Amino acid sequence: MKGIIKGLITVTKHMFRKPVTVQYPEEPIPWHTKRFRGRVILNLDSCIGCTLCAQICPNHADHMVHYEYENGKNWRKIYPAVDIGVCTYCGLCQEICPTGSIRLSNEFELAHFDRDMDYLPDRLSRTETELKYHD
Amino acid sequence: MIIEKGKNKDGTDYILIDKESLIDTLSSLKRDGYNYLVLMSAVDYKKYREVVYHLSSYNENKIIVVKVRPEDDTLPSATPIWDSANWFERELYDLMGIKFTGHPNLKRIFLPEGWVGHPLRKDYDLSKEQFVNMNDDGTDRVSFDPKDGW
Amino acid sequence: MNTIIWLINFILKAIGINFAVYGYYGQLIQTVLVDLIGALLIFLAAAITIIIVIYIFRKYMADLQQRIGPNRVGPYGIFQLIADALKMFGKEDIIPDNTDPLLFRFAPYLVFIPLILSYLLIPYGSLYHWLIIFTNVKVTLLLVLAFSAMVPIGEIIAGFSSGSKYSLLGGIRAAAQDLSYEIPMVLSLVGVIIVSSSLNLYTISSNTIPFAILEPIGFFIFFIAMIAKIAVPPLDLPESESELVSGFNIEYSGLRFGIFYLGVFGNIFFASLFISTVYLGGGSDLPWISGLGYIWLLIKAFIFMFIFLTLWIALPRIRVDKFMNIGWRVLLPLSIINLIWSVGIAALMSGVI
Amino acid sequence: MEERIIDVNFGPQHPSTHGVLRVKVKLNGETIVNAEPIIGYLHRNAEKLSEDKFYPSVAIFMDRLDYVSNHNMELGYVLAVEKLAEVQVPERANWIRMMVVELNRIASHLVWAGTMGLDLGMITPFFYTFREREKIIQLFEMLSGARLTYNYISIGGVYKDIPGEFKDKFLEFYNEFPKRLDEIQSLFMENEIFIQRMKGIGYLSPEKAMSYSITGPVLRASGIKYDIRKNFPYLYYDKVDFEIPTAKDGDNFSRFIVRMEEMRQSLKIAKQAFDKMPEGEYFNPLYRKQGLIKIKGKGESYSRTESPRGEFGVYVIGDGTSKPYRVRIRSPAFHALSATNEMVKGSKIADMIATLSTLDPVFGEVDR
Repeated sequence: MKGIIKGLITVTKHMFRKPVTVQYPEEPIPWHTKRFRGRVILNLDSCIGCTLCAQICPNHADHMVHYEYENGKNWRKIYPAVDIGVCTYCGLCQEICPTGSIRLSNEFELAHFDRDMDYLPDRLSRTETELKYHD
Repeated sequence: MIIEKGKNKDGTDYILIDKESLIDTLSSLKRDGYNYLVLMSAVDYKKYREVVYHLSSYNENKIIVVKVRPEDDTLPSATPIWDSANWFERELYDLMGIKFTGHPNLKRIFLPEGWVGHPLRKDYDLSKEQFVNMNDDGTDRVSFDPKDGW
Repeated sequence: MNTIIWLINFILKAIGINFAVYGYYGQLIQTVLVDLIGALLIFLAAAITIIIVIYIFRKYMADLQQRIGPNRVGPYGIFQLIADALKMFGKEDIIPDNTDPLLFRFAPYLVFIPLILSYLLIPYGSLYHWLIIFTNVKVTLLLVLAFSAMVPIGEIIAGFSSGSKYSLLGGIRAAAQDLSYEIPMVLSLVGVIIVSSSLNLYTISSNTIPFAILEPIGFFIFFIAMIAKIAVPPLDLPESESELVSGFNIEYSGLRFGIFYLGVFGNIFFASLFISTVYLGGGSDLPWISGLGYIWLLIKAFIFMFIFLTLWIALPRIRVDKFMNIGWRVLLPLSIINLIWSVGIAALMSGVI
Repeated sequence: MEERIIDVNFGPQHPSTHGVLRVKVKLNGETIVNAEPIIGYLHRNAEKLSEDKFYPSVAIFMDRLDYVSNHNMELGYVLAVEKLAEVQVPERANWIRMMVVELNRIASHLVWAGTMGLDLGMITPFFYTFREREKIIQLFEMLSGARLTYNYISIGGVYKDIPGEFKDKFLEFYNEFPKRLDEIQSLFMENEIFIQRMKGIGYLSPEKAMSYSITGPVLRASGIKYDIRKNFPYLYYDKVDFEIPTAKDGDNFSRFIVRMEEMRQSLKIAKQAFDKMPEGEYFNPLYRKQGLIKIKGKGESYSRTESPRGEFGVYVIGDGTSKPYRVRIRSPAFHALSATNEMVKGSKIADMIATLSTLDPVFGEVDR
C-alpha cells in the first residue's frame, strides 16, 4: 500500500509543473538549430556535374538529369535531381561535393499541394520559401 | 581436421576445418571454454560458400573463428550444442540456402514460406519482384504477378 | 411531488398544454407526458454529465502528464467531445462475419441503459427542501444493485457474441471479475442495510453518522469493488488494452463503440455518486445544509471521481488471477467480518446491548 | 472438465508487441501452453542492401536497425570498417563517440521503461520518460542536426565538432536527470502491484541464457557479469570508471533493476567522457570529402560493441574495392526473443506481455 501511495503522490506532484509540449505551428520550435539537416538545396552556378553525389547517395534519391543551364563549368549539362520522397537527409552528398554546390538547408516544412516529390534541378535550386511564393 | 590456420584482419585467430569434423570441433571447443556462440554467418564466394562460426567465452576474454566450406550446401546442425544455433541456422537457410541436417524446425525465419531463391546469394535475381499473399487456410503464397491475390 | 416534475408541469401549463382538465384519462395522459419529458431530460443530463466527465478526465490526465490536452475545438477544447461524437456518428457500423448479429447489436444498450436508469435512483437532495429525487420507492438500493449487475452481463454478451478470440477472453475475464467483486460488495452493503434497517438510499444517506466512519472495513471493500465495477485501471481486466487489445469491445466500431466508451465514464461518475450516497451520507435537519444537499453530494462525488481517475493514471494493471485471489481470499472474509461488526453496531444503536 | 486449447495470434498488429512481433500462442484458459514467436515482418535485408553501397553509405542502414539507439548501431559498423581499412582515429573523436553512445543508451532505456509501463497498464511513466528522452534528443540534434537518424559517427571520426552551447545544456541535463530518474523509478519500484507483476515472472536460468547466446541486461539480470565494455574494451572504456550492475534472480524484476541502474552508470560514463575530452581534431581528414569513396579494405573483421540490448557485432568482409563484399549483423534482441518460449511457458497471458517488454526487442534490429 505504501508504494502505491508514493506513486500517487509522485503523479499528483506533476499537476503543478508546466506542460512541456510545444504548440508547433503557432509557437516556434525553441531548440531548432542552424545545424538541422533539412531539404537538399543546389547551387546551379557552381555545380560541375561530377556525379559524386549520385554515387554516394545510399537510397539513390539523388540522380543526375540533363538540364539546360549554362554555367561554364558543367559542359555535359547534367545536374543532380533529388527524389525527396526517399531522401533520408543523411548529408553525405553535402560532405562529398567538391565545390560545395549541393548542401542541406535547414528547411523542413516540405508540404505542397501537388505530389511531385522528384525535385528537378530547377526546383532544387530554390528554397521552400521561394517555392511557396511561386505556388 | 584443420585445413588452414591464420589470423584475420582484426587480429582474431581462425581455423578452417572440413565438414565431417565440424560437430566434434565445436563441442571440443565448447569444452575448452568457448561456451558462447557469438555469430554464425554464411558468405557466398561464388565458387564456394563458407559458414563462419564466431565463438567466444562468457568467463574469459578469448574469441576464435571457425570456418567450414559445405559442399552441396548441407551441414550438420549445431542445435544440440547451443540453443541459439536454432534461429541462426534458420536464418542462414532462409537467406543463404544452407541446409542443416538434424535441425528440429528448419523453416524460413524472415521471408514467407515459398519464397523463390535465397537473397544473400550473389546469383540471386534482383530484377524480379515477388508478391506475398495469404491462402484461405492462413499459409503464405508467393507469386510474381502483382495482380494476384489481394 | 418532485421539484423537476412540478417545474415541467408548470411550464407545460404555462404554454397551454394541459390535458388534466379532460377528466381521469386526461390526467393520466398528462402524467405520462410529464414523466416522458422528465426521463428525456434525465437522459440528456446524464449524457452531458458524461461528456463533462470525459472532458475533465482528459484535461486532468494531460495536466498530470505535463501535456496540454484538447485545446483545438472551441475555447480550451471544450467542444472536443462533441467533435468526437460527430465523428463516431459518421463512422461505418461494421458487424463482422462470424458474430451473433442480434446479441452483438443488443449488447451496448444492455451496458448503457441500466446505467442511465440507475442515475434516476440516486437521491440528489433533501426530501423536504428543494426536492430533487426522482424515484423514492422503498427498495432503491436493491434496484441500483440490480441495474449495476446488468452491466457486466452486457460486457459478457458483447465478448461472447463478437466471434473473436480476444473478445472471448475479455468476456471470460468480465465474468470472472464480476463474480469476484460483486459478492463482497453486496455483503458490505448488507452491513449498511442492517445498521440503517432500510433498503432506501435516502434513508441510508440521511443517517446522522456517515457509514464510512461506522464501517471502515465495509467502506474499504466497497471502494475496491467500485474500482472493479467501473473497470478502469488498475482493474480494467475485461478491457486490458495491452493484453487483449481492447477486450470485449474489440469488434465494435462507430456508434456502438461510442456507447461503450460513454458507458465507462458514466460508470465512473455513477460509482462516485453511489459511494458518496451510501457511505458519506450524513444528513442534517438544518435547512441550509440539507437544502443544499445536492451541492455537497456533487463535491463528494467529484472528489471520488478524481481519486478514481488518479488511480487510473498512476497504477499498473493487476493480473486477473491475482485479483480473483484478492476478491475471494481477502475481500470476502473481510466482508463477513464487516457483517459481524455491523450486527454489533446495529445492536449497540438500538440499545439491545 | 475437458481441456480445450485455443490458438491465439498475438500480433503483428497488437498494442504491446513493440513493433511487429507475432507470437503464436496456444492457450489453455489463460495459461500459455506454448508460445512461438514469428518474426520477419520488418525484414528489409540490410545485409544485402549493403553490398552495393560505398562504405560510408552503409552506415545509413545501420541507423535504421535499432531505431532507438542509432549511435550504438553506427558505432558497431564504423569500428568494424576502421579495423578493416586500418583507419587512424583522433583521440577527441573517440571520446565524443563514447559520450554520445552512452547518452543514447540512456535514451533507449528510457523508451523501454515507458513502453514497459504501457504494457503493464500504466500510462503516465511513458510521458515522463519521453520528456527526459526529448532532452537527450535535443542534445543530439545540437550535435548532428538530426533527431533520430543521426549519421553522426563516421569512419575516421565524427562528422561535426561539439558546438559551444552544448556544454551548458549537457551539464543541465546531467544535474537534473538523476532526480527525474528517481521520480520515474518511484512510480515502479515500490509499487506493490508492479512487484506482484514482475517478481518471479519470466524466469531465465543462467545456463539457458548462455546457451541461447543472450547478452546485455537480460544476461546480467540472470547473474552473469558479462559486458563487452569491460571484457573486450573498445574506445576508451578501460580509462573510465564505471560498474556493471547485475542481479541474481533472472526474472522480470531483476531486468528492470539492471536497466535502471545501467542508466545511472551511463550518465557517469558520459560525464567522464565529456570531462576527459582533449582539444584537437575530431576527424581524420583522409576519410572526409572525396576520401569517403576511397575507404578500401581487404580481409575480414568483426567488431563487438555493447548496445543497450546486448552485444551488437558487425562482421565485414572486404574484397579490396570501396564497397563491402559482405556485411553480417549480430543483433542482440534476436537471441533474447528466441528464448521467449523458455520464459513464458506455463504463465499467464499478462505475464507474457510483461516478459516480452522486459526483453526490450526493437524490430528494426531483430528483423534487420
